[in-house]
Parts: sequence; C-alpha cells; structure tokens
Amino acid sequence: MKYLTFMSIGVFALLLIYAAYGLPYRGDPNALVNQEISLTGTPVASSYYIENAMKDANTPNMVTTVLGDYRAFDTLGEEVVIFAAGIICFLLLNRERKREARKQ
Amino acid sequence: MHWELEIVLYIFLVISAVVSLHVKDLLTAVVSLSVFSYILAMLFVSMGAIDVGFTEAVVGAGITGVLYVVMIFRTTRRTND
Amino acid sequence: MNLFDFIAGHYDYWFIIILLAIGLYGMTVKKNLVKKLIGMTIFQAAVILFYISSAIKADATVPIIMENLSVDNPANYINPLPHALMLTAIVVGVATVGVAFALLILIYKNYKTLDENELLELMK
Amino acid sequence: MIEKNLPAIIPLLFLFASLIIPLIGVWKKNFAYPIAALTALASALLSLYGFVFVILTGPINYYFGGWIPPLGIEYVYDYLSSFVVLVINFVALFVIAYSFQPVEKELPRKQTAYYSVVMLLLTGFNGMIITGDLFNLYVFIEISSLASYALIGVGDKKAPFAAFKYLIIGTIGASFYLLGIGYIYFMSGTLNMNDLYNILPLMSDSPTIIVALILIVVGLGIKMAIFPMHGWLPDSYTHAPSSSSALIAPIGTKVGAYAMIRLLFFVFGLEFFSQELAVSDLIAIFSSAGIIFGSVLAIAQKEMKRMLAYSSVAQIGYIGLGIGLANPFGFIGAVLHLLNHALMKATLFMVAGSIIMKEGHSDIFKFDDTYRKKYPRTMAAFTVAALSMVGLPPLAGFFSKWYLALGTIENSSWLFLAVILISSLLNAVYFFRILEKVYMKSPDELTTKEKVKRNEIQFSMLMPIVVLAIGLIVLGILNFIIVEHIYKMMPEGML
Amino acid sequence: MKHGSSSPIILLLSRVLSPYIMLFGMYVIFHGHYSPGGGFQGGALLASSIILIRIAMEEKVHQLHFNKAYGIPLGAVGVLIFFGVGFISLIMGGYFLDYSLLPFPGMITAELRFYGILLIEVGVGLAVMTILVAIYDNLLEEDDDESI
Repeated sequence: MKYLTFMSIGVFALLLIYAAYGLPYRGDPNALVNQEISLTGTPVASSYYIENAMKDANTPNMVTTVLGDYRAFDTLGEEVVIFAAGIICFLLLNRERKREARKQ
Repeated sequence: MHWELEIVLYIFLVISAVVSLHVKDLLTAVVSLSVFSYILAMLFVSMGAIDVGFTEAVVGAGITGVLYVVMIFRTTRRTND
Repeated sequence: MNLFDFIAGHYDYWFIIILLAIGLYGMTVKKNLVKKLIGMTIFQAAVILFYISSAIKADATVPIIMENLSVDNPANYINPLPHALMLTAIVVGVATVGVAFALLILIYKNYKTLDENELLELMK
Repeated sequence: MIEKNLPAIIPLLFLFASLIIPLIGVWKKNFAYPIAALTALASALLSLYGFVFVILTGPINYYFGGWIPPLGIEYVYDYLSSFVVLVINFVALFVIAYSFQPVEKELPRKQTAYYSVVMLLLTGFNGMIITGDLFNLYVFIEISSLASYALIGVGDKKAPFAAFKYLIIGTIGASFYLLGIGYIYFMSGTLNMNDLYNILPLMSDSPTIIVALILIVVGLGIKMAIFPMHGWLPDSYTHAPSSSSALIAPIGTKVGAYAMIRLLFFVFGLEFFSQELAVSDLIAIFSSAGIIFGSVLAIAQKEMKRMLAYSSVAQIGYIGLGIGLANPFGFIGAVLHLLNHALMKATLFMVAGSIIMKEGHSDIFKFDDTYRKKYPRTMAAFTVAALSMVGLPPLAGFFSKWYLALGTIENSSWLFLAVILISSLLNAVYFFRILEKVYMKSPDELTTKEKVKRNEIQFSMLMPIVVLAIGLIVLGILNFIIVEHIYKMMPEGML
Repeated sequence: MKHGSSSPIILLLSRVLSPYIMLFGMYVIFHGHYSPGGGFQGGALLASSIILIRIAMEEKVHQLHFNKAYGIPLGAVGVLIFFGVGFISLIMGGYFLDYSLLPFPGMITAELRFYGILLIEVGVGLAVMTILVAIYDNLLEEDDDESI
C-alpha cells in the first residue's frame, strides 16, 4: 500500500514534468497570456486590466481593481468562504452551555 | 530577474518544508511552517507580487501560526512520525 | 529543443514540483493528522507559487502604476490577474485550515489521540 | 427585471439567508428554520420559473459588474444549468422541510448555525451549477465543500474523523482542479468557459492541456466520488446526522457530476476528450468498476445508511458511465440518472433517517414485519424508491438505465452492457433483502402476535418522503417530456 | 492562554503594541488603492492586534476589548456591506456589483468605481477581522463536560 502511494506521487510528478514541455518559459513576454488578443480574437483579460485599470477606476494598484471591480464576485465568494469558516467553527465547537448553567 | 537570490530562497523553502514534515515535535513543526510561509512571502515579493506577499506574511506566518499553536495547546504536541 | 534552455527556462517550476510532491507525501503517507494538515498547507502554497511564478514577465515591474511608465504597453507591468486569484486562494486555504482545526479539536476530545492508526484501532 | 437577474438571484438568495440567520439568531433562536424553509421555497419556485423562462425564450447570460465575458465573470443560465438548478433546489426544499424534527432531536441548541451552514451549502451548489468561469467554479466548490465538511462533522462520535478525511481528500481534489485551471489559463490567457471552448481546439496537441485535462478530471472525480476516488464517501454519509446526509448524499455528488459534464462537454469539447485522448474510455472503465464494486460492498453492509452510501458509489458510476460513453444516449442517460438518483437517494436517506429517529438504529438484520404495521406509508415510499433503484419499468430509475444501455449498444461496448445488467441484479439483491424482511411473511408466522400499534412518523417528515416517492412514479411515466428537453441541452455537434 | 500571562512586561508591551498594529491595519485598508494592501490584509492585521490582547490578558479584560458574542454577527454585517453594495446596483437596474450605478451624486464613473471598491474593502476588512477573532475564540472554547 505504501509503495502504491509513492508510485502515485511519482506518476504525479512525471505528469507535471511532461506538462512543462508545453508551458511557455519563465517570464516569456510572447506567451499567450501576455498578448493583447487571444487566438480567436477576443481580448485577453490581463492586458486589458493593465491598460484600463487607471481609466476605469482611478486606482493605481491594479490588483485592487481586479479584486474589487473586474472580478468582484470572486471576492464576494472569498468573503463567503471566510464567513463560512467562522460559522463552521461556531457550529462545531460552541456548546451554548453557559446560559443553561446560569439558569439552574 | 534576481535568479541567484530566488534559487537560495527556493532551497531554503524546500528545506523548511521537509523539516516541518519530519520533526517529531508538532510545535517545532509549526514554527518551521511559519518559516516556510515567511520565505514564501519573500519569494512572492521578489517575483513582483507585493500584494500576495503581504497577505502571505500576515496570514501564513501570523494568524495561521497562532491558530496552529492554539490547536496544539488544545490537543497534543506528541507525534509518532 | 535545447535541454539546458528547457531546464533553465523553467527553473522555478522544478522546485514547485518538488514542493507539490512533498505536500502530497505529507498528506498521504504521514499518519499524524496535524502532519497531514501541514502537508496540505505546503501543497496549497506550492499551487499558489506556481501561479505567481508563471505570472511574471521579463523586464516588467510590479502591478502598481508609476508615473514614468506608460500603461499603454502591457509589457511594462506584471500580469495582475493571477495575483488577484491567488489572494482568493490564500483566503480559501486559511478558511480550510480553520475548519480543520475545529475538526481536530473534536477528534481529540472524543478519542484523546491524533494518530491515524490509533484512531482506526479505537474505532473498531 | 427579475428575468434578467435570475442567474444571480438564485445563489444570492441563499447567501442572504445564511447571513440573516445568525444576525437574527442573536435575539431570536427560533427564526432559523422558518427563514431557511422560506428561502428554499422561494428559490425552488424561482428556479421553476427560470426553467420555464429559459425553455420559452432561450438562455440567459449574466455579467457581474457589467464587464463583458473575457474581462469579468459570466453566469450562464442555459437549458442544462437551469434544469440541474431546478432538480437541486426542489430536492433541497423537500429535505429542508423534512429536517425540522431530526435537527431538533440530533442537534439541540445548534439550529441557528446549522441552518446557516445549510444555506451556505446551497449557495455553493447553485453557484457551481450556474457559473461560467473556471476560477469562480473553484471558489464555489470550496464554499460547498467547507459547508459539507461541517455538516458531516456535527454527527456522531466518529463523524469528525470522517469529516477530516473528507477534508484532506477534498482539498487534494480542489487543489488538483486549481492546478489544472492554472495550466489552462497560462496556456490560453482566459478563464471564461465559452471563450475556452473556442480556443482549446486550436491548441489541443499541447501536452500541458492534456495534463490539465487529467488533473481536472481527477479533481472533479474526487468531488463526484468516481470509483478509485470514492474513499471519503461511505464513512461520511454513515456518520453524518441523518438530516445532513439526506441533504448531501442526493445533491453533493450530483453537482460534482454536473461540473464534470459542464467541463468535459462544454469546455474541452466532445472531440478532444473522447477521440483525441482516451479519457472518456478511462472514465467509463473506472465507472463500471465502481458500479460493480459499490453494489457488491452494499450487499456486504448491515447498516442501512452505510448500504445506501455504497449504493451511491455504484449509482455515481452510472452517471460516470454515461459521461464516458460520450454519445447522445449516454448523455441522456447521465442527465436523466442525475435527476432520478437525486430523487431516489433523497427518499431513501430520509426513510433511513426516520427509522433511526423512531427505532434508534438502522441495522438491517433487526428489521422485521412489525415495521409494515408501524410505518405503512414510510415503508410504501421506501418500496417505490427501492424498486426504482433496481430499475422496474414504470418507475423513473428504469429509464435512465434504459438510455445508458442504448448508449452502450450504440458504442457496441458489450462489457458495459453486461455491467449494467449485472448491477441491476445486485441492486435487487440488496434492496429485496430489506423488503423481504418487512413484507414477505404470511400473517400466520408473524414474529409478534400481539397487535403492534401504528406509530407513523410525523406529518412534516412523512410528507416530503411520500411526495418524492409519488414524484418517482410520475417522472417515470412522463419521462419522454424530459428526454425531449435533454436533447436541447446537448452540446452542438453531438447528435 | 485562557488565563493570560502574569508577566508585567508582556502585558505592557502588548498593550502598547496593539493600537499601533490596529492603526496600521486601518491604513492598509484605506490606502489599498495606492499601495499594496486592501481589505483582507488590513482585516487580518486588525484581527492580529485583537488576538495579541487576547493572548496576553485575562479573559475578563479582553472581553471588554472585543466581546466574543459579537464575532459572528459582525462578520455577517461585514459580508452584508459587500452584498448590499452589489445589491444597490442591481436595484438601480444594472448588473450585480456594477459600481457605476451607485447612487452617489455628482461623480463620474471612475470615481464611483473608486468609492465602490473602497466600500467593499471596508466590508471585507470588518468581516475578516471579526471572523478571524471568532475562529480564535471558538478554538479556545472550554468544554464544560470534562470539568464537571
């Protein structure tokens, strides 16, 4: 069983090494992510963000603009995740025993 | 960019990850994990992701470390592997 | 394809694979539940590192607009989208770890141990 | 205005309820259940309205923040997603209606947090179904997963460990998925599903995309519990409180299956995953192995909830088989089984929960013929669901298996046909042993001679069970209407 | 940790440090448009200042600082601020979270977006601060079953 686990980790690593053959080199400015239009002619999001973040939201920090405006719904999801963590800890660990003890 | 610096940081990152998985005391493991997070934050900053580095430093090395310690305080620091 | 260029061109990617393998090893092979959690943290950190290291652009600067660098040429600034995505991923990681802590405390309260083998023994 | 905003309103309604419940819970503890039930009712009605609206006028696309798709996040409310939303929300409505008394009994003084987490779970599921953006799908996967870890973890003494195992495995799955979309993003530069559907065929020979496909299939396969990745499922469903296992078992894996269908058919495209790569064959082989494995292990169980959990592994295999066949009949079978299995499993788990609540156990060997006197209606509903599970013709479960069988014949893969037939037999074995204990004794040899008092469960618990059982019969008879609509849901170029 | 530390140096130092961390957290939230930072980082800093007091002081003292009964409800309020900003623009006839339709008078679209982002950052900061403190509190929740 243990060897099976090690083998699957090895297969996973080999798979990722195989994936490297298609990846663009580190910092390659000609990669598709860094172009202005994609292969089918739609705009590439990141270049649009760099060019228009200041015009659209008056904010120099592009990450804030992406986080707060272009992809704000992801940020709402992130908020919900952290809220979920809080209420889950409350659900799992809180016993609400103190009030009962006071009543007795 | 600063590839010499980054390679040193990467090597320390791997070492701290191995150490935190290998030590027999959970409290030491948590401290080593905080070191891991802090080196990770430095790597992020050297790669130009200042926001992510900031977050990782505050959350990974700060809050998560405290929560780990609280959890070990409530349970046990003994481990067999 | 030149092998040296291939290895040097992806040099941080190899470290990320090592970290992913270490994390996976911690999650699957280690028997202590806290060690599993540490492995999970390392695995998630490695995924985040993959995004950030793939986002960099040669000769570009941090994604905060400076006055003497024009925004009309996107090659001047690093791609901000993966940074925003990874902020979300870090938060998700913290939330997962918080929930895991709550579960660990419950497990310890019920069985007084955090070792997987001992737990399986006790549950029979 | 409500039509335009429909895709956003359905998940946000649940989110709003989950925020309001703890706020009101500060001074009124009893309001949690009414708010949750009203929200479930409202969103079920909204999704019914949305389904009819989509059928009449066509798909709705929703752009968050007003940004056009490759820039912002897009929600897609088309034939397939509106159908799955309808199924999920109606099953959730019935389970929430059922869960008032079990929650009060099993989790006293925790209702406020419990219903808030339930609402978060449904937020996550609805978001996962409607979203049209890969990273947004990840965020909603995490919301729903966190909520389901918690709902499992509040169960009996062994539940936290089961939930922790699920947390580790589920996080591996979600991280694999995140890694996969990372590869896709850095190859193509976009995260939008429609955009990727056009771009990916242009780069389908890249090794990176192939690895990304494998990682995504493994990641979502863990969420969906396809055979080798099913390890978390039996323990979690067994030890969870009965109301949450009745909620998670029918819905959770189905949403994972839906996400798999959405990504394979509508992002990677049919040719890529079924012809250029053998991924579809692999999925089919593993799924059919899972069908046999789950059914055999279900026979070996003696506790009803655990048996149902292993039967879930088998039934997920049917959906996976339908995806792996990658032909129109397989697609119909998968979508139809998604509907049928959600209904059947909800009924069966609710029956199991009721028996646990009344008798204090769910050990199959302790079942006897007094049950048919004590709970006549519950056992009748159980019989209908079990027969549907086995696949008796007028009931709903038959038709999904029928279309799957047609799909295997079309691909002329006789092995899979044999698997479907054998598994029906195995299903019959493990359900008939309960039915035999309850029904198959003549009045002379009853174990208890004295009159057993009728002790039916309360109306609020009985009503959802009976309605779902009737629904199984109605769906079986009217299934041709649904199949006609499923033809509309198929990706272009499939027929 | 429940009973706090008895060393006066730790008490004094944590009481001195905590307000400055809090101030820095506020700065990070409100200056996130111009420098690295934003709601999440600032909220985490605020939470760490409160947790610092929680670690150093006794329970009676740190409950005066931030009562743990408020943790979850205030977190819900924080998410509701975010949700409400999105919902206002939905009511105004646009898409959810479309800040250009926020009803602030006399502003051009870019300014509206600027203030919309600021509003949601405040919501994020509030939610993250309270929820992280609530997680800390709940992890330390003593179990009365064993002591009786």
